[in-house]
Amino acid sequence: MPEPILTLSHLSKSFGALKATDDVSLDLRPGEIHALIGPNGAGKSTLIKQIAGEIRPDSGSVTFEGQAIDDLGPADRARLGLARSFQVSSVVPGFTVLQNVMLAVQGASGASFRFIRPALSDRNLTAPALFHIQHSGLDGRETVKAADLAHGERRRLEIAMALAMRPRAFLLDEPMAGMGAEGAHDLTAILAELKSEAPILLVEHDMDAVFALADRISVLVYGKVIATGTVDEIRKNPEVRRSYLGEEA
Amino acid sequence: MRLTGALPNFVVFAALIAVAVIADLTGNPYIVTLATKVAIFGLAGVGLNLALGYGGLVSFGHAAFFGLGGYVTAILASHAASATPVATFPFTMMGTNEMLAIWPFAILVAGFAALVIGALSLRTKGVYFIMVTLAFAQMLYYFAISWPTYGGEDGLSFYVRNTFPGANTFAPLQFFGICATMLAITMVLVALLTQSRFGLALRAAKENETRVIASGIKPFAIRLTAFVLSGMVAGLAGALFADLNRFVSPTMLSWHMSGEIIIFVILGGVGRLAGPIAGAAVFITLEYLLGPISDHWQALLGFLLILIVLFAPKGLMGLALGKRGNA
Amino acid sequence: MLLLAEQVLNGLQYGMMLFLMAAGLTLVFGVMGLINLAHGSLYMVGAFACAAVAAATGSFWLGLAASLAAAAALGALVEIVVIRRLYARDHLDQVLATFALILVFSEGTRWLFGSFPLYLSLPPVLSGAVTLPGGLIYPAFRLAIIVIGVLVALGLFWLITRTRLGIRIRAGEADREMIAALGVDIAKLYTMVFALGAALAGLSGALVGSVQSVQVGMGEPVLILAFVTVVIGGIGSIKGALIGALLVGMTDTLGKALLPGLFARFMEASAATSVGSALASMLIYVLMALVLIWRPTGLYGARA
Amino acid sequence: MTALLDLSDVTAGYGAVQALFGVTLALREGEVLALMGRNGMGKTTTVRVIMRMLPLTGGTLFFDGRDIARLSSYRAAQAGLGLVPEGRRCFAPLTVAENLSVAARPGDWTLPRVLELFPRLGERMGQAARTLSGGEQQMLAIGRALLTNPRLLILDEATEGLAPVVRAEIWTAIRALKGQGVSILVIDKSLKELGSVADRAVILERGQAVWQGPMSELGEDVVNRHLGV
Amino acid sequence: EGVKVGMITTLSGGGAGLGIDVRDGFQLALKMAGTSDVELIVEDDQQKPDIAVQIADKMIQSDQVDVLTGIIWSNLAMAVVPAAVAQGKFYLSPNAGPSALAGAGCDKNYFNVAWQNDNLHEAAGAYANSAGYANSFMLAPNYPAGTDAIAGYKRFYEGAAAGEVYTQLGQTDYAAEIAQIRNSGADSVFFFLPGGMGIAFMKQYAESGVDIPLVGPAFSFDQNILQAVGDAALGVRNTSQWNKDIDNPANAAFVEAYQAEYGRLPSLYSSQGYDTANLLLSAMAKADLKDADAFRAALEAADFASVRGDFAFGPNHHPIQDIYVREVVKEGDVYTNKIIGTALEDRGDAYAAECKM
Ligand SMILES: Nc1ncnc2c1ncn2[C@@H]1O[C@H](COP(=O)(O)OP(=O)(O)OP(=O)(O)O)[C@@H](O)[C@H]1O
Ligand SMILES: Nc1ncnc2c1ncn2[C@@H]1O[C@H](COP(=O)(O)OP(=O)(O)OP(=O)(O)O)[C@@H](O)[C@H]1O
Ligand SMILES: [Mg+2]
Ligand SMILES: [Mg+2]
Repeated sequence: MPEPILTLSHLSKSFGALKATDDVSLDLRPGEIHALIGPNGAGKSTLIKQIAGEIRPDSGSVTFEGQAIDDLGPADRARLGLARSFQVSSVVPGFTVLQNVMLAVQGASGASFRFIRPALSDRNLTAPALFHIQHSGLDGRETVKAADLAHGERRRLEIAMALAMRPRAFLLDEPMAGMGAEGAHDLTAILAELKSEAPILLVEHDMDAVFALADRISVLVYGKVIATGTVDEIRKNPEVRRSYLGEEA
Repeated sequence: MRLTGALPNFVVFAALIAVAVIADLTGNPYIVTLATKVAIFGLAGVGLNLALGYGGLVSFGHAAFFGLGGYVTAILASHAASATPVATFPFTMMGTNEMLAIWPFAILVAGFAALVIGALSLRTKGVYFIMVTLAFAQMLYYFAISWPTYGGEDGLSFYVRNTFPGANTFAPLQFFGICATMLAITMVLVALLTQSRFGLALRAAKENETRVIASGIKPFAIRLTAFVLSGMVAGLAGALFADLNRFVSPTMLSWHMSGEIIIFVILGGVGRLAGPIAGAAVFITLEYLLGPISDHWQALLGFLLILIVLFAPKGLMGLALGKRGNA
Repeated sequence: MLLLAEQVLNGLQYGMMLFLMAAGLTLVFGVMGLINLAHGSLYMVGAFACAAVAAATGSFWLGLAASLAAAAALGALVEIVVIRRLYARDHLDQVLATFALILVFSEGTRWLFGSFPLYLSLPPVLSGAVTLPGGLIYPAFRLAIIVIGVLVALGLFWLITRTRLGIRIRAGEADREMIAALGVDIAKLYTMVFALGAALAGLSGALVGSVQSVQVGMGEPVLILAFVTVVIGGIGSIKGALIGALLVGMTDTLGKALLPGLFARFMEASAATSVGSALASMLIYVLMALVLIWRPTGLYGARA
Repeated sequence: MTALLDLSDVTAGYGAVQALFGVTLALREGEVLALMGRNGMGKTTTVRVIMRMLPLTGGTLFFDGRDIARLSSYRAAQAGLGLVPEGRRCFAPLTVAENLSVAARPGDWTLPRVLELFPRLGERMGQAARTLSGGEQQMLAIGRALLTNPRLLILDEATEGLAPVVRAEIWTAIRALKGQGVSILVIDKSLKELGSVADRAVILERGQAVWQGPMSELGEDVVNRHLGV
Repeated sequence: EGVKVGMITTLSGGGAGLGIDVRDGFQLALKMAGTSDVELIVEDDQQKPDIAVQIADKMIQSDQVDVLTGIIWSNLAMAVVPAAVAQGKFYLSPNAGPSALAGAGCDKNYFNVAWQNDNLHEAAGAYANSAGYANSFMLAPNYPAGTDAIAGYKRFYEGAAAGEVYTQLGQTDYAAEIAQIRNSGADSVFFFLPGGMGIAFMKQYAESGVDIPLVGPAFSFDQNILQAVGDAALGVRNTSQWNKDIDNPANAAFVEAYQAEYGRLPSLYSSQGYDTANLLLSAMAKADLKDADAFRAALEAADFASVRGDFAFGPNHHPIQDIYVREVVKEGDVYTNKIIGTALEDRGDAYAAECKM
């Protein structure tokens, strides 16, 4: 079994009396999609935020490529190669689609203190950006401001930006949401291809996508991992069916 | 695409030059002085705009940097006049009358102040940032008022304008030329800066900090850099303003001054390169034209400003440019 | 010892006065999220209205009513004609517009009332001094200000957190379009609340103006002080504004009273007074800077 | 029978960009109408026009026989339109309780009923909406709209981000609402669920209604052509 | 041939009242003289030093005025005057008299027709002695004019200091200071708090129940301010070089004409504007401005009927004049002052010796 790229050990975070994540340990291995599912408010996004460094866990630690990253801030973690997408699209509204993706490329490249050369004529930024725009089905929309995009288009932009960072691991928080049937379908294909480049920790409520994509699934309920296993194992788990899937599976 | 973006800025700048030159030719030195004032406040505004317009850092304390630039100028000049040293420790430093020697000092002092104030203030955001920067400027202001060495509230005169190689700085048009040149250089630099990678990160941080961080860029460093550069430009403007009046006083440090520069920026159009120049020009022209009409000209000015806000949502430059993108 | 007690009381009282001056701003700026630089002007309008009506009728109380009415009416007018068009805009447009309003109001007032200060004095019930338990002689109006300040604080607190109006206004601040789409006439509410904020500014103008001076420009220092108070306390929090005000009042008063003496211990007397007083004038700004560096959203402001 | 909601040849846009190029649709009292279309085709724009959040540049808009094209948003809402907007738009600094009560109007839906539908919200009453999880915010947005007791409920991707169990409950609730005679305009990506609830569907493409008809007639070819699945 | 006069003064904002009075007094004198030889240009400095400098530049460069006047505030005067006189213009000050311009920084073309800034404070000190005060509490804002005020007071005052407090410029609440006064054991309070500061202080002082007598310079007791202070000012002694009841024909004519023209009583500032104009007219009658030396000599002679009585220039072109003690009284409905004595006679100023010209 290959060494995990990302390991969470015993992460806990409370908000007042509420334990949003409660002693969570999991890992993400090269080449896999590890899906994280669970009821609303189970603590999935909170966990992503702790991995990305936006929230400090109360206890526990995160190891990334063999290095403990607990003392790093979110920007440093991103620079190390942990790219995340947001559950609620978080793009730069006043920027065009192209500029948004360029920003992601620039961030990953690490060179932001260049003052003279216009960014728009910097092929090191524009070429990868245009590639990822096309890849995410936004071609033709490069010069539209992000604020003027339809909801689903903005979701695609969110994905394009994560891809453009060419990270070592992805943290995707509900990437399918708002995409529409067609979009979800396209994205499923993209992610299936992407996982060989970098493994993906996928938070998602779209079970069709999860069951189609996931190599492993962990189920989070009230902040605790109640089960981890393959698609089939999870599908059959009665506790998961009751508290999460309902009639569906 | 870039050319159409630059053109309006060029037009505004050219118009300012034209006004000054024509006024000089037709024997209206005062109009030249007003044009100089527009250039200087325009410069301060272009500096502030770097922080405020592109970085979203609404500094209500830029008078601090403007005033420091002014005080550095006046202190060096007055010591040169009295041939006394400015400081004897750690080394003896004499005053000077050379603008080219004064400016680097003014810019450095302002930049250093901006570094300190910025590093502390940037912990806060939005209105809180407005108020902390105000607080620091007010501290300097009250200090200047009550510190007797350089005149306190009375201010400090140095009677003759500082010199510039090859120019007669006392001739209004020549002094205007110096100010306009500094303005032009700064505008070009700021234009480049805002389109650069740095500018991309800066503008992104204004609109969505979380995204910038998630992209691996630390907004604090970006913002602090912008703030310091912005303070340095304001310091240079302050140095020029001191020379325009041959006099500095704590009013240069007061919140009214900060407010005035902000008003010029907003009036001209936030985040528009030539916006502050347009804003300063219109404001100063209105002051000049309305003054003689009535003792209550400020009310008229107020009404006109309200009309401008209501009908020119993106400032004067926005009005002139119509719906086109940000220049 | 009595002196120190008196100075502490003065600090409290000054804090209450600041709270009163900032109360309208707490509502308009803190709760509605509107940067209203004309707050000081509304304060001035209240004072002038009170002075004019009190002079004409001989009754301070009628003047006080007039100050509320005049400031509220002007506030409503301003909201409908100018401010309303700016909610959807950048905050900075509000800065420019309300700055312009300062010019209009100041010169308008000067045009109506002339350039000289007006007479406005307290009614007999509030004037003179009373002896407090412990032998402290204290001006009656200062005690009155404490009482009125507490009442205003309670009223505002109740309004903002306990009434549906308050909830709606805060919702409107968060997402104006959405609250309208839920069937709330937010425009009308905003006008009302802005007018209420203006009325509070006017009220404090009349009350405070009657023990200070009623003149054009009286609103300017108030503007800055009010913003300082609201921001130290944390935007949107009435409790914060109250505590911020008391803190500023205490710091300012005790700073003035104690600093020169403190410096005199290790400095030559005249230098000590001037350094001490210079520092005392900066003190509230030092306080604000420290508070905000320590807590970037003020004492009770919402944390991100 | 006249329609409860009637759009005819509606055009609208954002500044210079036109987004709707003549949308015509009608929704009858008591009906559930599905509004479908790919990303960016104008569904939300249509909703914004109906809610009077965006002006019409042409066409007519009637609700309950009344011309509401010129009404302001709050009046349209008071006339009986209730919205669960795209992207939730909860009032971030307000608590859950405040969000729910802010615009509540008396009627069938009361706070206890909403909390029964979403027990999760009951646990979080005092918490600021800003700190809720995505799904909790979605529940809040739905609850908030229900409490205005609308005659026509508009759900713009109301099930986005909800866990499967909760999603199923929402559909159950929609059926119940329909049973009570509430009319519903629903946008959702789940064809399966829409098929079981909606009476009719309208498909938008580039700002125009390119297909409309009873849900039962929505064939695979139409879906493939216009929804791209 | 005529003389072109540029008046830079404060006509808008909170300090406008002073500038308006100076301007009105000046214009009244011109009108009464019936002369058309003086062309007067008035501009508003908004009480901002940089604006004042720019207006001065304009008046000198574009309007080519011969004489400048009008500035109210010391800091504005310091910004404008040195540069203006260096360019050979005459400057006649109707109000501000900062020490720098009276001493080392004096100039042959600078004339002050009001007072050296310390004068009224000095007179207050002298009065305190004569009133038998031996333990004064002193209060002034923390800026140069404030420190000068207390220094000026102490120049003549011989008693002890019960306390010396510098307040913040623009401060409006004086509870802390009044508490200090109450506890200081002082027998008198000297204060210099111009404008709104003084109004606020006096009202609060009156409410505080402290009854230690106040003295101060005329600025807080001027005609236009007194109405705003009301009863709180009654009985307070203050020092001034002018009052409307000074008994001389020039003053009587002035007071009457001023009321007729503007419908209000003249203020200290009105009188200073009026005297400034009359000084100018007197010099114009004697010499041609083209001949600067002759004109200067004519100004130095100060051969005009000052409304304050005897008036002469000292070696530094600052007044030598009597300074009176006034008391605030109520005449009918109007609060005003009446002279109750003379504090200093033929007082020049403390800086004349430093002036080399
Ligand atoms: N700052 C906070 N203060 C208090 N409670 C919080 C805070 N942030 C999150 N919570 C609570 O923590 C719980 C976990 O939230 P989280 O966003 O991680 O859920 P989630 O699993 O992502 O749910 P969803 O699928 O609905 O997005 C929720 O109940 C939420 O209300
Ligand atoms: N605020 C806006 N400014 C300018 N254009 C906009 C704006 N909002 C939407 N648009 C544009 O209008 C068109 C229709 O958008 P709309 O939001 O109605 O689509 P939608 O069908 O709801 O899509 P989605 O499924 O992604 O939510 C799109 O091309 C979009 O880019
Ligand atoms: Mg989540
Ligand atoms: Mg949509």
